[in-house]
Amino acid sequence: MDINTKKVTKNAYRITKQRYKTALRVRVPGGRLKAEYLEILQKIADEYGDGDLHLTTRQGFEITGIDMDKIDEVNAIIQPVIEGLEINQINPNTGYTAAGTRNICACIGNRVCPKAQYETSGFAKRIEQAIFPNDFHVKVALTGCPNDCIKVRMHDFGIIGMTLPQYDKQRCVSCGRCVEKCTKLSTGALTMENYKVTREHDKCIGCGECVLNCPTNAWTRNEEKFYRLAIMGRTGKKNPRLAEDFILWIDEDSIIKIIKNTYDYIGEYIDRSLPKEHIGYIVDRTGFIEYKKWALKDVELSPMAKVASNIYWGGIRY
Amino acid sequence: MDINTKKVTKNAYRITKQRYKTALRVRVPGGRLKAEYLEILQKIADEYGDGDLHLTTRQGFEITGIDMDKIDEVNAIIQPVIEGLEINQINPNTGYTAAGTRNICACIGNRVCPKAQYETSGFAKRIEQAIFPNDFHVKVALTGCPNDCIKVRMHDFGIIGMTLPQYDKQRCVSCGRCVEKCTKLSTGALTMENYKVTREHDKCIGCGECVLNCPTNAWTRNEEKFYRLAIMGRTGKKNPRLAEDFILWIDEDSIIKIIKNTYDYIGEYIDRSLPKEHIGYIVDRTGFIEYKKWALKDVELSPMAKVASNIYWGGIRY
Amino acid sequence: MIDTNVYMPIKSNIMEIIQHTDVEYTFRMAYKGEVKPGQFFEVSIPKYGECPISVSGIGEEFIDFTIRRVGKVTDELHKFKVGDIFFIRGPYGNGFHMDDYKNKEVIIVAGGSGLAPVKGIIDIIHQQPKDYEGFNLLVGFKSPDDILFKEELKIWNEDLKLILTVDGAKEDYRGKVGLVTQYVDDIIIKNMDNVAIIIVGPPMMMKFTVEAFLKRGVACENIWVSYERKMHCGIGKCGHCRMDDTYICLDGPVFNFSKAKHLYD
Amino acid sequence: MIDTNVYMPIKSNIMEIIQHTDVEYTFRMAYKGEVKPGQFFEVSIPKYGECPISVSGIGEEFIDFTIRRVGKVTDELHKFKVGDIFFIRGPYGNGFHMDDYKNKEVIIVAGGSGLAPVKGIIDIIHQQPKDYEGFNLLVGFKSPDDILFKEELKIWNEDLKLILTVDGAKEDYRGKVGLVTQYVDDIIIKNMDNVAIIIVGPPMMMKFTVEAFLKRGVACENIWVSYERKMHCGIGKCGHCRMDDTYICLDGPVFNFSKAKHLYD
Amino acid sequence: MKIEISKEDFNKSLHRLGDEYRIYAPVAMAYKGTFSDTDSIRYKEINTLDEIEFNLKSHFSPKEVILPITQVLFYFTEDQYKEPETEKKKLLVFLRACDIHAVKRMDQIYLENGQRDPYYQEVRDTVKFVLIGCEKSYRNCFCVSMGTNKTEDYSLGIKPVGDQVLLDIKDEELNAYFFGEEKDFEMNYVTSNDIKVLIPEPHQIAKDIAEAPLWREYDERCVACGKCNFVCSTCTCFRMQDIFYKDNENNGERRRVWASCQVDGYTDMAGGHSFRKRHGDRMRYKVLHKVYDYNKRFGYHMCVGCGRCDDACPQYISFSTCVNKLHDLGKEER
Amino acid sequence: MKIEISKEDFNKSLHRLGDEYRIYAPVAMAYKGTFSDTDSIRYKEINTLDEIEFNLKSHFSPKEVILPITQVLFYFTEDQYKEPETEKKKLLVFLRACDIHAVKRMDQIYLENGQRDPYYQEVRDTVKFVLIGCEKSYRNCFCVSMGTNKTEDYSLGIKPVGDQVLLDIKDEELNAYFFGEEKDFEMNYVTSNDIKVLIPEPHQIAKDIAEAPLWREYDERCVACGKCNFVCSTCTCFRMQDIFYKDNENNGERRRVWASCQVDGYTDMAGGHSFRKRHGDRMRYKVLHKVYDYNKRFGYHMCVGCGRCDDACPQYISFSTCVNKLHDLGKEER
Repeated sequence: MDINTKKVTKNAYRITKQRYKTALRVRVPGGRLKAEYLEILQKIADEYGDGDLHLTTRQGFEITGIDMDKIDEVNAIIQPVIEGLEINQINPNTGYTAAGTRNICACIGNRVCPKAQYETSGFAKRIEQAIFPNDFHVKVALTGCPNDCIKVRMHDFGIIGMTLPQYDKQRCVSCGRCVEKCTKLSTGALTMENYKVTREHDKCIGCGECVLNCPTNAWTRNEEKFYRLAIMGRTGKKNPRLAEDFILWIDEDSIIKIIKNTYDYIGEYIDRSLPKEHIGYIVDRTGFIEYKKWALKDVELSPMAKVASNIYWGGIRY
Repeated sequence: MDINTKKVTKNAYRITKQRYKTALRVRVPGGRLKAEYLEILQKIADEYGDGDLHLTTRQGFEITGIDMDKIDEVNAIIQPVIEGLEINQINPNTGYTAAGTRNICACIGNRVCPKAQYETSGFAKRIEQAIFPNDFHVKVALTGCPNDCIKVRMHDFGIIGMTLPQYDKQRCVSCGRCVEKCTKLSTGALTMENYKVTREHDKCIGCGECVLNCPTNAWTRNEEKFYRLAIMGRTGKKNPRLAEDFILWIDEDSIIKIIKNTYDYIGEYIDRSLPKEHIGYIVDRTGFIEYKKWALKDVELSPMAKVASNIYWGGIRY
Repeated sequence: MIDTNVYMPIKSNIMEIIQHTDVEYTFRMAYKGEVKPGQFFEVSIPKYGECPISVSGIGEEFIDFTIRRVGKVTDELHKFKVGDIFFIRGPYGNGFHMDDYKNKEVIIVAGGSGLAPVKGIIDIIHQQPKDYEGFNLLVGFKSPDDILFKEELKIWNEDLKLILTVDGAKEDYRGKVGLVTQYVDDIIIKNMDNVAIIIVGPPMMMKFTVEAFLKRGVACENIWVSYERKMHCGIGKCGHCRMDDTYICLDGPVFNFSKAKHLYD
Repeated sequence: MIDTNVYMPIKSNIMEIIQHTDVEYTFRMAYKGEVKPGQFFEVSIPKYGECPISVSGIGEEFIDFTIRRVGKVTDELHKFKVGDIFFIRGPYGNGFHMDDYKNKEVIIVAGGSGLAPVKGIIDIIHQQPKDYEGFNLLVGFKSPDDILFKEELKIWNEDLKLILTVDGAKEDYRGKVGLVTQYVDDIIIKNMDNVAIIIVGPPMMMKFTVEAFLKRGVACENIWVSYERKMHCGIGKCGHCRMDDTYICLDGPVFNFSKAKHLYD
Repeated sequence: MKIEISKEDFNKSLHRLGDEYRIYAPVAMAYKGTFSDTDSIRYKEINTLDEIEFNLKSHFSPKEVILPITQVLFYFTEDQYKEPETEKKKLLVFLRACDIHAVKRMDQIYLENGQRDPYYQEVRDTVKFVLIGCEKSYRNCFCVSMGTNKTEDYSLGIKPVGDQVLLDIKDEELNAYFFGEEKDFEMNYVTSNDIKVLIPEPHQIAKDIAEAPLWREYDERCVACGKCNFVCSTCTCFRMQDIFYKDNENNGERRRVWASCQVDGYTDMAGGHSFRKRHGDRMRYKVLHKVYDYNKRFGYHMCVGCGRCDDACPQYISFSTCVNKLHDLGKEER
Repeated sequence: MKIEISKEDFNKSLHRLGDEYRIYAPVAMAYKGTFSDTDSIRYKEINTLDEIEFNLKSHFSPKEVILPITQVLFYFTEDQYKEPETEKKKLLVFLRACDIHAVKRMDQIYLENGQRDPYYQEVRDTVKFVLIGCEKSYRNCFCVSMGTNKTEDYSLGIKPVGDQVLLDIKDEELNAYFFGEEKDFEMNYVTSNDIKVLIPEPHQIAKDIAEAPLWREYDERCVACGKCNFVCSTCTCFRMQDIFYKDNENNGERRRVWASCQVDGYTDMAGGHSFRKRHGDRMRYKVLHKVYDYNKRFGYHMCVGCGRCDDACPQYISFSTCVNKLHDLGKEER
């Protein structure tokens, strides 16, 4: 059997340890799916795979033990899932079109989680529509709040919900709960002065604990959605590192534009001699300042947005 | 309806944003499950939930939109999954016994992935058996190799597979592939000298790229399994940080013993006035040295193991 | 605004300031009007706040407030000098009905600043001892440095049966040492049915002192206490001083113990 | 070990060293035995290695190696002095059959160090020009500094039809400039059927020079080339010099172009 | 007088009323809920009928209209006390039966428990109530158990039906504003709730109820956030606050703000002593006030059964469940 | 002579043979595979039958036994050349039919293409082959297409059956070691493979085959790791290496080690020029050697169809598929 491994992996199948067996990675953008699709996954696992599934590290299912020569058949069966999850696909019944840009992950977000500032899966799908399919190796993750359950700080683009708390001092009863919670759970951006609360904007990470804990609705959320965009975090052998803040209080459209711009930047700078070069290493090569120039091209940030003038990544170096 | 939220959450149900609706978190230790269980999840989602599932950030399914007064019924239905996944449970048909210690996550490991050094799900299950059920908030993750797809460096215990490469210089043809791969993909621990390869042990992270890429099997793996144990990484509002290396070239049994010891340490030092104190913050309070004393109690490390004398965590501070 | 604003205080001149300890002073304020021992005023300094203070002395044209520095308002008050003005509204509460104690063996047990609200009663009894079958005064302070009304205590010590004790003191202290409860049994009660016991002080001191007298066989009805709670308004609105169906500011702070024993926080 | 080890080299004395450029020297080595121009030896220094070197001069009791410093062995060789010893094994390969060129119009085109393997032929023709219908020598080097065999070239220039060119030079250089291919048409060929053209040099130079002659109408059969490849063993084992079914070390390095044109890497 | 008018005409009337009245009603304020992308339904000045949230129970009660959360008592100019300007407009408040009953509880404290509160009195004198009938009982409501499901004590009853509005005008003064066809109708009110509360008779409450193990459950569960008090239509506690203006230290003000018996600091006395540190004791203090202590003092229950405390508790502690437990305890002890 | 002996007796014989022979056979070496927790099946000195992996195809061929991966040619003591000591024992190698055919290819190069290689000759003179018959064809095998599925060229044929071992002793010398009952049997060999390879006739290979677009596919796919060469039983290229000993610079050695025409550096010449930079060209160089060039020179195909190159390629490049493509190309061009 002669197999073009690059085509296989691009098609979201893996070259596994077991020769001539592959594994299909069914990605679920934003992590949310209708239960009815489980039936299809089960069918593939039982009829084509080894009956097992692995829940991937990026919110997907990896159906293991599929014979490589069954890829076309499996692609036909998985089609309703691809369609149902609104995956951008170029040719129907041929499976995934590309697997370079990884599944866009999202914590459960504000459909369920009280801490979340926005509907993460929905935003994930918007980004999905904007950037898929794409061969460049880019990882995007969205988290509803700075608790960061999805670990966006190990992604190329980490999107963290921020709320801009609104304070109605007439409603404040000086109970001090917001100050206490902000101090204990968050960054201590609130202080009580003259029985009313002062918020230090530069310290505030927009976590919303003040709103969540205010018993009188003196603290409420802004109608506008804001985000913290942290970039170029990564795991890996050489230099695992945390994503660092690029833009605070950024809006949704600007984030999408920046990610799209980043693909242009990659196209310009990627070292095509390597099997795949991750965006973080490209930025290491060109320097952040060059990246920033590309990323912010034609991006119109609101006056609220605060852009890092430079970023110095840390992390562990081996 | 009067609900003891602590009991609900301990039972692995969530207090959601939508009042009187809960969500069941079905955790899959090590991420691997038989496809047949999907049927049960689908049933719960369709009959009790809102028909949707969310793939959690820790390799589980969150079945959303369940009425809180249906918890007992759902617990009965989910029982085969709990049993099938060999979850330690105190009373059958009462759902999960505790949800404090989080699902033990694992990348797909060496059942499938060529890069993995060990069977991650199996080791995950061993740890599961040793520490569950438990209310203390501890996060453990296992990754097959230092590529760290599961992002163990954002966990309290990050277990990274390491192989101790064995070099048969008679088989080496000086093709230089191992040196090239080690330099480009890994830490550059290999150098070519007199047409044969020298490995700098302190630089070697045991990723196995040399073995994977050696065309003659001059590089092979040791039969013994080794691990890198990195500890006290975390996400969060105040100080997201990477787990730092605690012990290199550690064995499986010692890891389990250390984790168990850590629970004793938590029992001794946790601040019970807080809703839940994460282990990382306890270590912040007592200092690493005190933690280390507890963690290594009665642990018999092999001479290979290299223990950090002290750890200074970094990360971002807000 | 409506005609009478019950929250509006009146100005009062400081006539005299007596320092008891480092942190406790008695302010003698110009005041005309009927006031009973045990009643309290809301004493206020604009922009600093109000606090309920019992009257510790009552004269024709003055009232005394013995004030401990424990917060924003009282800290500020202690900067004031004779001739300065501050604001008061009151009197509030029921105070002690002297009629209840007439012709009885009166025993007053005061702990710390609890001496202030009963000082008016002591003064009355001290002035007209004949109206009472007997009078015992048992006063406790934390330490010798905390003793209030030292001058008065000297005089009372000469004229009255006074036991003065401190919870603790340096070795060279020559007075009595120990909690007031230790001295309850030293007080001679001639007729258990004709005794009137007034107990004022910190909550724990009151609780145990009451118990000590009950143990000696004194009936609830013969014990009076004065409760201190956080009274923001003094007029039954703010709710803070409520204990079950009782508002301390309206219905107290002085209670016969037969009532008080049913009050719970 | 078996009786004869073909990998075992023999010692050879350095009789003379002639420096051509900064990095190119000719070593005259003591050697007796039959050697043809175009053949090569594996020259070796223990612990440094072996490398295939063409003979650039052949005498009764010597052979010349013109060696460019390009690696471990040659770097080391260049440290050697007259009287020092190094090791050689050979000769390998077929070399040039002078019979093929007898009574023909011989044209030799050499590029850079490609002059070395043909120098033996030039010497022969130079010595016995009557045996040939004519002789043209076209030699190219990268720059004036790279010119090899300067002394010989001077002599040849007097006795033979020589075109010496360099790819590039500073403005004050007074010799010819340009690739050898530019000068191919300057060579007069009297009889296309009786011409023998020998082309040796870098792969690209050979390719285009051959093309230039073919274009002029020279038949493949009248062209000879010498190919250089990486020859580890020299004896048809190591495989590196193989081109399709041909081993350069065994079947070459000299090929008539009618054969060579079918060789592909 | 009962009439029917069109929504359009009603809005015109509202507009005219606006000259004299500030009109408050429950409004679903988008994005203002505790959780992201949720509404907060609370009282707000309105101009038209459509702004009013008729279908859902408001999260906060109308008490904040007549008893502001923060209310300045005095402005200080150096040492002078100056009362705030009197509000010139009257108030019209849309609210439900239980909330009208709750006003009676506020009146009890502010007007009748000791001296009259002049600030409250001033507002109270100008306020007129518009009853929103309840078509259905909401989750956690137990007004029927408390007898607060129905009221006649309103100036105007309103019943929107399609594009029409039925009005029951009881306050003559309002006749001048609304002109429509007379039409008889009954105001909606609920006659039963899903939640039924049995309140122990006073004698069923043991003297040592404070010691009952019942409360201990809440030590752990209650987080003492005070939401139950702040959403309650009958809680009336406040605290006083004096401040300097940061911009001019010579001036300042004295305010009162709502207080909660559940929140830390409620019982703190100068000097540091405080009572009811255990959250279960605070729960007991609150619960008994609503269904026992208040009744003992004033002869009727404080709680009106709106269930907002249950709606609001982040720990899902149910007041009604607790009262029923109290009742069961009373039965056991009988 | 064909005999049957018990495994036990066979092992005893092996033991005795061990005095004179080093015995090599394919062994499944646990944990030594490319991937973790996998075996590597390759040649190793053995003592008993049970150590031999009979059921699977070895990953590496037996060629490493007779043509060591690293082989010292000379030891240098200062400037002296010293040949290594001669190995005293003879060799007995267990292998399959295709691999025996492969030995002929090695012989061709090392003994007949130019001068004889003395190092190879020395080993070759002492080696005897034990044929392991093939019960079945393995994945990627195409020996039948290459005519290498069967051989008679062995000293001993072995066929383990249950606890017995059937032996076909062809080398008289070995008769002295094995004593059993005579029993006739046939050695196993496969008569068909799943993979069939059609090899173009020499005339079907176009002269400009190097320019065929076919190869370009491999430019991208092939990673030039050389595994196909190193596992191949017929690849024989080597390179020479001279070294100083790190411990004593005066001494050193000259070795030869296997080389691969797929790996970078294979064609590098002193001075920097190199050929076949494109991986597809290297693929072409290898493929044509196996089924065209070698045949042109020696009259039979180099490839023996063991399929190890296909087994080993990390990029799943199939040699046999490529040869078939080449064949199809030849057909098209006819």
